Amino acid sequence: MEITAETVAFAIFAVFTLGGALGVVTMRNLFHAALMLILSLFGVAGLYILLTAPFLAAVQIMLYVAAVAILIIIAIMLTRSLMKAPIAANKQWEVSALIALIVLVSLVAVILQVSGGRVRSYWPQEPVGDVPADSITALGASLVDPDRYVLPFEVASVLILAAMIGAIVIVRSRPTS
Amino acid sequence: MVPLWMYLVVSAGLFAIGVYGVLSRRNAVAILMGIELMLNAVNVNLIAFWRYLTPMDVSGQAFALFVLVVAAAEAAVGLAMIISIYRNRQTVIAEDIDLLRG
Amino acid sequence: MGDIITTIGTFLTDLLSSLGMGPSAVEITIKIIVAAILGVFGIGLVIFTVWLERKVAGRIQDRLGPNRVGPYGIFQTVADAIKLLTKELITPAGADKVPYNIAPVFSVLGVLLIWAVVPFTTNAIASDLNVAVLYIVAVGAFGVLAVLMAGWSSNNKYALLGALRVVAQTISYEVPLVLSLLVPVMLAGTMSTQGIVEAQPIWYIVYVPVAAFVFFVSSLAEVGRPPFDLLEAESELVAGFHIEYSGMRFAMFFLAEFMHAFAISALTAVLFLGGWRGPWVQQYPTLGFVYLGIKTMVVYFVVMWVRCTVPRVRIDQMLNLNWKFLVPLSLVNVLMVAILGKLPLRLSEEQVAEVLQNTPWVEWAFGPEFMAELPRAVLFLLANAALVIVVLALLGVYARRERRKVEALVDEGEFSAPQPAAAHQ
Amino acid sequence: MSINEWTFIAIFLIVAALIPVAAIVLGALLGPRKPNPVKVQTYECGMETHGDTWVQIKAAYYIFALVFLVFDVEVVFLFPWAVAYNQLPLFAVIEGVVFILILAAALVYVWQKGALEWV
Repeated sequence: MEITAETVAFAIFAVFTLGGALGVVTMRNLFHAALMLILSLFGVAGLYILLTAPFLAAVQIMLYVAAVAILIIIAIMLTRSLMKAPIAANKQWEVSALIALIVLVSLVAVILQVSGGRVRSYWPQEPVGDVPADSITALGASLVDPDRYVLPFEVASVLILAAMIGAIVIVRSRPTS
Repeated sequence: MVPLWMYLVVSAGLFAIGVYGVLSRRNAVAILMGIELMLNAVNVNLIAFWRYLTPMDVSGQAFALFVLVVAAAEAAVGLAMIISIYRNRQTVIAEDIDLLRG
Repeated sequence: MGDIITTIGTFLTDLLSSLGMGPSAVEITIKIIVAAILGVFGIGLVIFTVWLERKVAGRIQDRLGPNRVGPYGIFQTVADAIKLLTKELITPAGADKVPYNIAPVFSVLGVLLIWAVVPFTTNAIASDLNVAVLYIVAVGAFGVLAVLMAGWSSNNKYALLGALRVVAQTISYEVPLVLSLLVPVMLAGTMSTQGIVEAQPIWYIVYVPVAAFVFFVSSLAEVGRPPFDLLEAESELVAGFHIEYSGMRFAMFFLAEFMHAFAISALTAVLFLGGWRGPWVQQYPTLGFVYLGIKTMVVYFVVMWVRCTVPRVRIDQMLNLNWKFLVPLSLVNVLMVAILGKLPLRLSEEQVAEVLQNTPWVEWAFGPEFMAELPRAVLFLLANAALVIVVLALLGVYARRERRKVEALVDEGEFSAPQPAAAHQ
Repeated sequence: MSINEWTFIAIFLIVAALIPVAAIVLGALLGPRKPNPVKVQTYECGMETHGDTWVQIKAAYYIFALVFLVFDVEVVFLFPWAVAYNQLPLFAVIEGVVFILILAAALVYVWQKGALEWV
């Protein structure tokens, strides 16, 4: 495979994504872990752009970096987690690493179809076609199309409303003791 | 373009790292961050398959959007529970939260 | 003819090709040059706007403003910049070095990136993204991140609390901001800023003045400009989240704020005031720069005017204004636009031709698109006026009730004067 | 829509980051560098700093972030709807209106519960 601007960009974003993720699970300082999470999610947004899904990339940054990450950082400060967790990993971290490794190996094995010691990738090298220019319009139309996603669309709205009500009730409840 | 399997490998790596984070971290907030990583790995997969196999349709993007909503709802409620537990028990270490063990 | 952008573009392409570059290398080089120009333009502008702001504020408050360095004190900002350059960069003890150093860079980055999607004229936009409106919201995340990192890494209680309050303010006001951004997107049917400008034969401020107002106010709050600068309140408080920053690092936060104020003026001009639109701009695209510049300066003048006249709000008032006024208002506004927009009011070509026959000067002055959109614009304007009247009536009822509450308390002898709600922590 | 538009954003991102970095580096080169223990002390209005920096903050911050998250998620759905708005049939627009009304219900709930009060 020749080196093009796109492969370089892919490599950079993949390093951001995976490096950030490694930071999230290993950093002892939770604030740093949250910043690493943001780096990782930013890398994922970059991958979306390479996959010609700029709408999702913008949403990724707007939702994850600006909303979920801030929620997590505020929760870290509210629970004063920084002082309370001198050790990052628990006693079973070796077992966890093993399980994660097994997951990784089996997923990669499925993706690359290792059979008889021979790597054979049957995934397409090139996409079957281009993304239509009006893909966002089509997405918007399909969200409210009765034959497509109108039910998930409304249910998603109710779900997030229920989640918010639940979260507010939980946070505002006074300590029992 | 970059071949599809590369995206899948990155996503598998992200998922495995998320699994490790969920299983090994002591702090409940950190466990939640691991779950976010796993959900993102799923989204990368959805978008990559959509781009390479059915770019004319919008289903991949729509599914990724719905995953985002669920991830946001999960983070909201999960963090609220962690905050509530912290107020009651003064801890966010997952092993110490053993109320149900009696 | 008369098109600066094409001329320069061709000139640069020829020049670079003659140096022996391949076509893709030429393209990348031009992109780098454009990026450098935009970046320097964005920052260089601040040197001017800071001077302008001090001058205008001085005049409004019956002072002279800067008048020592250069004619009319125009080099005052340059002198300030040189002073800041030679200041020591103090890193406080116990600072978390990496986030502490990244924060000022991010705060500039988040604002500078907005300029990439501002259309300057018919053919001059650095990057015509089809998700430009969401992109503008997304790059704002850099600013929030910068504040959090600065507040956290300074190892200072005030910085941390200040940062959290700034975050609370920014994310709160992002809600009406994004909801009011929906309105031009709905009217234009695209998220591209260039597309939104092209869809405005009649400026959107005529269609949806309420959305323009909500956008402007919530943008002011996003930037943290007076009257929403309660978190750094330079005349009363220490500086909030950037208290531990000095020299050029502090200057970057300062720079970002002024750049942001100007950028939101430009965005208001683009989204609601027709951007580069004006007479003869199709024939002479260069005029677009002038029109956009004038409109931006008008909005920026309003920003300065508000700064000099409106008193600073308290944090509870700031949040109430957002959640109990701007958010409901923008929700109602989006609903109204969604329903009204479906009425079949656009004139057909025959109807337009008929009207234009009687009044040829309209076509000469505004073009046929203007005529076709006119009934829709008038209806939207009337609906907005009705909305404003209802809102003002509701506000009047609310204000009377609040006043009676305070009067009742005073009568009972509870307070000698209206008591401000405690907002300390 | 093309990758090309985003190439510029990538380049601009790098250039826009380099400008403040250059300014700060220049400032570091031109300015003096004489730290001493008193100078680098945390400035908390002249008092000796006392206790941890990570003081207990109140849960109101979390609630505001939560409400913001909810609105952000819903707006993300509304943007593609708004882009498609001009081509949508009336029924589809009403779907969107219902969606916005659910959003309004969220606002009414938090307002009624007093979760938006800053005290």
